Amino acid sequence: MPEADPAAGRDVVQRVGCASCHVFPDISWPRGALGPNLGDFADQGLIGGRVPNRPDLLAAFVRDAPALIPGTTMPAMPISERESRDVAAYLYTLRDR
Amino acid sequence: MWPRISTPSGIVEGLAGWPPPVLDPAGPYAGSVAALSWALIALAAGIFLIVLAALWIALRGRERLRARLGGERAIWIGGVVFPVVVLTALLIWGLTLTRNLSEPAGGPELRMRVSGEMWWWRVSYLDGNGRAFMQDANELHIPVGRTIAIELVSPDVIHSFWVPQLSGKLDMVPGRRNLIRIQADRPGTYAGICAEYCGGPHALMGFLVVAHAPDDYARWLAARRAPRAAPPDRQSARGAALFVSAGCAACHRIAGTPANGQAGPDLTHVGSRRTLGAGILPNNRGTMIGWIGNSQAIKPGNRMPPYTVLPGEDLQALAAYLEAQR
Amino acid sequence: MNASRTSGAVPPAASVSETGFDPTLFDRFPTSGERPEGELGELEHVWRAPRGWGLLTVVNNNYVGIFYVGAAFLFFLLAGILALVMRVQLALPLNGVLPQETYNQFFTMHGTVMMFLFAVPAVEALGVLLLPQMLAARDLPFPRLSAYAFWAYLVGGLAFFASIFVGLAPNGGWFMYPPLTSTAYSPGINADFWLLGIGFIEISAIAGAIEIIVGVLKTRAPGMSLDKMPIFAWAMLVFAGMIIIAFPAVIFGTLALELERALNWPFFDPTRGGDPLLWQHLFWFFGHPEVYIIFLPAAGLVSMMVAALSRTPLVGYRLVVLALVATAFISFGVWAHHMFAVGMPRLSVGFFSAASMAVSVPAGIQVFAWIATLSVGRPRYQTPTLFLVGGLVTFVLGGLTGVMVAMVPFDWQVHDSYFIVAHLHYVLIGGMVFPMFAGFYYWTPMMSRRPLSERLGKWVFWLMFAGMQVTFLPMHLTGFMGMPRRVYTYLPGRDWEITNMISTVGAFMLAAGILIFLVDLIRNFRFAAEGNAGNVYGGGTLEWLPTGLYSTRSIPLVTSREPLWDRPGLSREVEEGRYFLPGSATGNRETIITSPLRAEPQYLQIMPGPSVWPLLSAIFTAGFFLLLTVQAYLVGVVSGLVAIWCMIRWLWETDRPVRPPTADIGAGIEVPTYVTGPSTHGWWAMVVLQIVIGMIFLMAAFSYLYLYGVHTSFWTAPPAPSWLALLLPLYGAGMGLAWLARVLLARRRSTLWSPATALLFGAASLLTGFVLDCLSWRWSGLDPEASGQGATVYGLLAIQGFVTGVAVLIALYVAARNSRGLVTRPRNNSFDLAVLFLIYTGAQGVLGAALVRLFPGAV
Amino acid sequence: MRAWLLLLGGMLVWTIHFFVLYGLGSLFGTTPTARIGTLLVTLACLAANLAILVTCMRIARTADRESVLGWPARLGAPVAVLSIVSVAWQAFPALFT
Repeated sequence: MPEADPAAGRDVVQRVGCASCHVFPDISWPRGALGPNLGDFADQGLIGGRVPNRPDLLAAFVRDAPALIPGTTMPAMPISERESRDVAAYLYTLRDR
Repeated sequence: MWPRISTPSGIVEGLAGWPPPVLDPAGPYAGSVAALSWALIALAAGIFLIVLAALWIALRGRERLRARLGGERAIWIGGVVFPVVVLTALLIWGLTLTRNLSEPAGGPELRMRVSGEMWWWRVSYLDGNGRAFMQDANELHIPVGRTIAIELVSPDVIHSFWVPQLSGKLDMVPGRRNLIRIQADRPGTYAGICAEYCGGPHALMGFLVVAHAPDDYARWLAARRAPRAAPPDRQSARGAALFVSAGCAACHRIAGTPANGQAGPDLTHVGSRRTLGAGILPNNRGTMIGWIGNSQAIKPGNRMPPYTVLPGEDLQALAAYLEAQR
Repeated sequence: MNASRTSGAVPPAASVSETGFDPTLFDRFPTSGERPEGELGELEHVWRAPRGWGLLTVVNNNYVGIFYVGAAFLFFLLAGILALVMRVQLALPLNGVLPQETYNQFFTMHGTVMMFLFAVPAVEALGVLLLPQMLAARDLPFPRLSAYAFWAYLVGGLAFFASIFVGLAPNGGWFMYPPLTSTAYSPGINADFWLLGIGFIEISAIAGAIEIIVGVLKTRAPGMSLDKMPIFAWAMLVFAGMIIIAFPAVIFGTLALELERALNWPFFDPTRGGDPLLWQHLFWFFGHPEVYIIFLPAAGLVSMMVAALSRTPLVGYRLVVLALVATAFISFGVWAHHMFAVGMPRLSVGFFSAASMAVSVPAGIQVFAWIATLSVGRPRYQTPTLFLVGGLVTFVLGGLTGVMVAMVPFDWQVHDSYFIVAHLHYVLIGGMVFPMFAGFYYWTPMMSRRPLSERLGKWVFWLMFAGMQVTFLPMHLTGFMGMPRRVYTYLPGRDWEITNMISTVGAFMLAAGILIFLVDLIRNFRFAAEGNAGNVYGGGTLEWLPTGLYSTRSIPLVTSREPLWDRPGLSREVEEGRYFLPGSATGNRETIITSPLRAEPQYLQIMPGPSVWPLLSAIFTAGFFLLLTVQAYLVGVVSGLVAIWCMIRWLWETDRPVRPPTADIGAGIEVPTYVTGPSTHGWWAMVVLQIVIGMIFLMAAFSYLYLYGVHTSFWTAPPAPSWLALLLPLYGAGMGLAWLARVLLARRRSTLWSPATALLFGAASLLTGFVLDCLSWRWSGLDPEASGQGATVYGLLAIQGFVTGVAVLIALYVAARNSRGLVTRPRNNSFDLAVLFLIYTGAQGVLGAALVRLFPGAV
Repeated sequence: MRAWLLLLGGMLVWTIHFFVLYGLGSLFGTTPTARIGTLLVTLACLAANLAILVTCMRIARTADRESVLGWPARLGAPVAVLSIVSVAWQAFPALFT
């Protein structure tokens, strides 16, 4: 993603506590068990099992998931649009090795 | 790994490592101890250097100096006379300070009660008669410039109440009632933590003290006491119903509703808290859902069971409802 | 000559004799003339060690001592590995190396193993290894007891440690505060494993302490008066005395906690009139002296090595002894400085603050005595010197932070924070671990054909020293930054991650140093009691005499503190048999028993040789506790009974008078070979044991009074005081009959059975008294589960019951010996000791029964 | 026995003083009773220490170096000195706060 910083995205993930629902490979605590493990997120075809895994959609999804997928457990998160792009960039660094 | 370590995570505001909180007091009770600490550090450093110098002389020094050190007289001076003089002075200082710290600073004190429980803090605001007029958890709001006398109790095991910037620590011992005084002289958020090992997730038992300027405090208190509105939207209303039907109310209380459980933290004002899980997570809808859904993955061993069976919409509704409890 | 008669007399100030022994007899040494052929051969034959599997039955201090040191060092390594894993977990915030529950077990085990299975046994082991050599005794006075203590410790310690591999290790922190450790909050058997592990170290520490007290006071080489004792012997004497007073507190504490866990007796439950702080008082009344129990022997080693390496006598010997003695006393007045934050009244905290200041003065005296000694001599920079100086620097820093935390307001801030973690590691590593490593380098040549490597040793030192500082210096800051101890993780954002990462790096440096030490040990350590590398560092004390398994060929006459320096020919003369006991006088293992103040020869002690019974006793004792812990009660009880049987078998062979009744211990000085009464080593040991039991009783009585003071409202009326009219005569009769038995034994007219019968009736009377005592409480309606009063009253009764049981067993044992004609007349040691024990039992019964009925009832 | 009393006398006095003060503090807190009691006990213990010190010094001066009481007395004197300091400190909390 142009002009997005994965490292900043990781900081956002830590700050807002995404890990309280998801497992991230490089965050050792918490390792939330409610949402999907995001260890190989970059290799996934769909977001939330429904939406194509595209950068623009992902950024929108992490900011306001219910708007994109009504009924999802994932709530809207208190982050800015710029931060959502960073987060998306970070998520695309997560690949199964 | 290194570059990431110093990244401020900002999970909880009010946590600062530098300057060290013990030496960066925000009120009189911690202040006099910080002064003592600096004096002790300087004294210890001075004596340590003297001993090192003596050792240097003993091993490498000139004959004449070594002869001075090498006798019983040196032992009497260095090992008896000097320590006795220094220690007598220290003892008197320590005793005087202990007395001053265990007495009221003057002026009317506010009273609170904090109960350390496995592994969170039950907070009660007390009126003039010692009765609780407001319940909360894991967060203490105080006005600056006032002394707060806090009763410390515990219903289960021993915990210890420690806000380094506001005062030293004091244990919460089952069957006893201890009294600690704190005072903040500048507004801010001060981190506290349990300092006595209490099993399981003892490491994750933090809390915050939020000091307001007097006017802000009055406003805050008035807002807290204002009548509570009904759930603002459909989602929250659904959450309110779920709170009772899903069993949350068996352990949690929300004032003005049928929910009156006493086992877990009071959730009357949970939406306004800065943290979840006793000072460990930021408070937003996402973390709230994560916590309700499976807090065991976040704080293993805590007393709240996982609710993975609840569908996403229910979790959303509960979180929305709780977010509105301000 | 009956030595027991003369030793009791009070000597006038100007007297130069303590026992009536004529000091001019000493002028006969060294003797001249040829020693008889074959004398040395017989000595070697008598003291030879069993071979092969028989080595398990060995009791000689050379072997047991080295096993003991090795086992303690093994636990040091194991606990150190735990520490390394914990450091990895803490290197980063929110790290996931150790899950929470495992981490909690790890830090509990690290503390427990380091304190109980490493530090105390290690110094005790050094005592077993070094003391007989330093005192020129042939062995410690109760070699089989040493063997038993060692095996119980090894078997029990290993079983205890194994609990961590199955996730059953204790997790309540090494001081195990209830209520966290009571069944409500620790329902698993993890906490029971802690109580088990501590049980073993209680047994072996007490056994070792008895051994060391009697050894130091009664088996010194002739002429070695108190002022000529090696300073290490002073340190060990003080160490053992402290164990005798301190361990009973933890013995009673663990007993109470186990009774609360197993039988629901509420010693520490505030809802039923118990108090969690009672545990803290009991634990720290033991726990603080414990720190000095570890430090003082190591300080003794330092004093020895500083003098030897500086090639000059210790400056201020008298002041160092003063420091040891003063520390021993004052350290019993500082226990509550671990409790400054529990909310005690400010008078109390000030009170303990004052004592904490006082206890730091003796430490200063020792530090300056060492510096003074270094100034007089010119120490060479060998590995032990480096460890000594490094330890000194480290210890001083720990001592200074110790004075800081003795200041109550300061302690309120840093208590239970990483500042304390730093402080205690500075004191223990600087005060105990570094001196011990210095000792390893210094004394290895005494036990090994090759000394350890000086070249590797420098690496070991610098890595350990630098690692220590890098690990623990930043922790002071971590504490100031607000990090509490015993946290398995921490949140990022407070800069804790920086200091923690530094500490972790340091821990690995420290570990690297220890690893190199192991390499050095493997390459160079070759056990050899004879033909060892010898006096590499030029020490002046008796352990550097040429030795065999029998210790020295002849036992020298001691006329100064560093005999080897002051009498250059001493080694040769000793080797030629020119002093005491140049051979075996009776054909048995034997050593000279001397008087406590001036070490005048009193009699010849016949010592037991190798035996399988101490080993079996230890295994079955361990089995008893282990099986109870895993709740296999029936097998456990059987194992306990077998253990008792093994002990009786072990004792059965002892206390046999030998022919001839007197023996020549050299230069025509004749002493008896069988002596009874208060001057005997057995009598001393029994008195020390009774002090231990008395202290346990005192701790129970303190608990009773303490809980009354805290929760008076729970107290109910005791059984009518008129019960005393029944109980006191019964207890009194038991004591009287025991005393009568001793009188009867001395009278020729009494028949063979009557003294034993009197003893048996005495024991029966004590037993009846105890049973009625119990029944009176049951009938009064007080239940042990009901309240703190119930728990402490029945706790006192449990102690009385245990003592009574032992008394009955002893009476039966002596009666059995009597029936086999093993009880000599007019006096017999086994019989005397049985009488002493019965009298003690009765006295304790009287005090206990009166206390709980008259107070608070009659007040 | 006399030798041990000389040697340990100072510390025995300290022990008695300590536990009597502990008892007084536990029973009477900071009341005037406790303060007066503390003062009296402290004075008595200081006097006892002085007596031990004087005895030790006298014996140390006159006795033969190799006599039974000589060295214990020489050690007992500084023990008593240390005890005087410690006893005085021990009384500070009750007397001055």
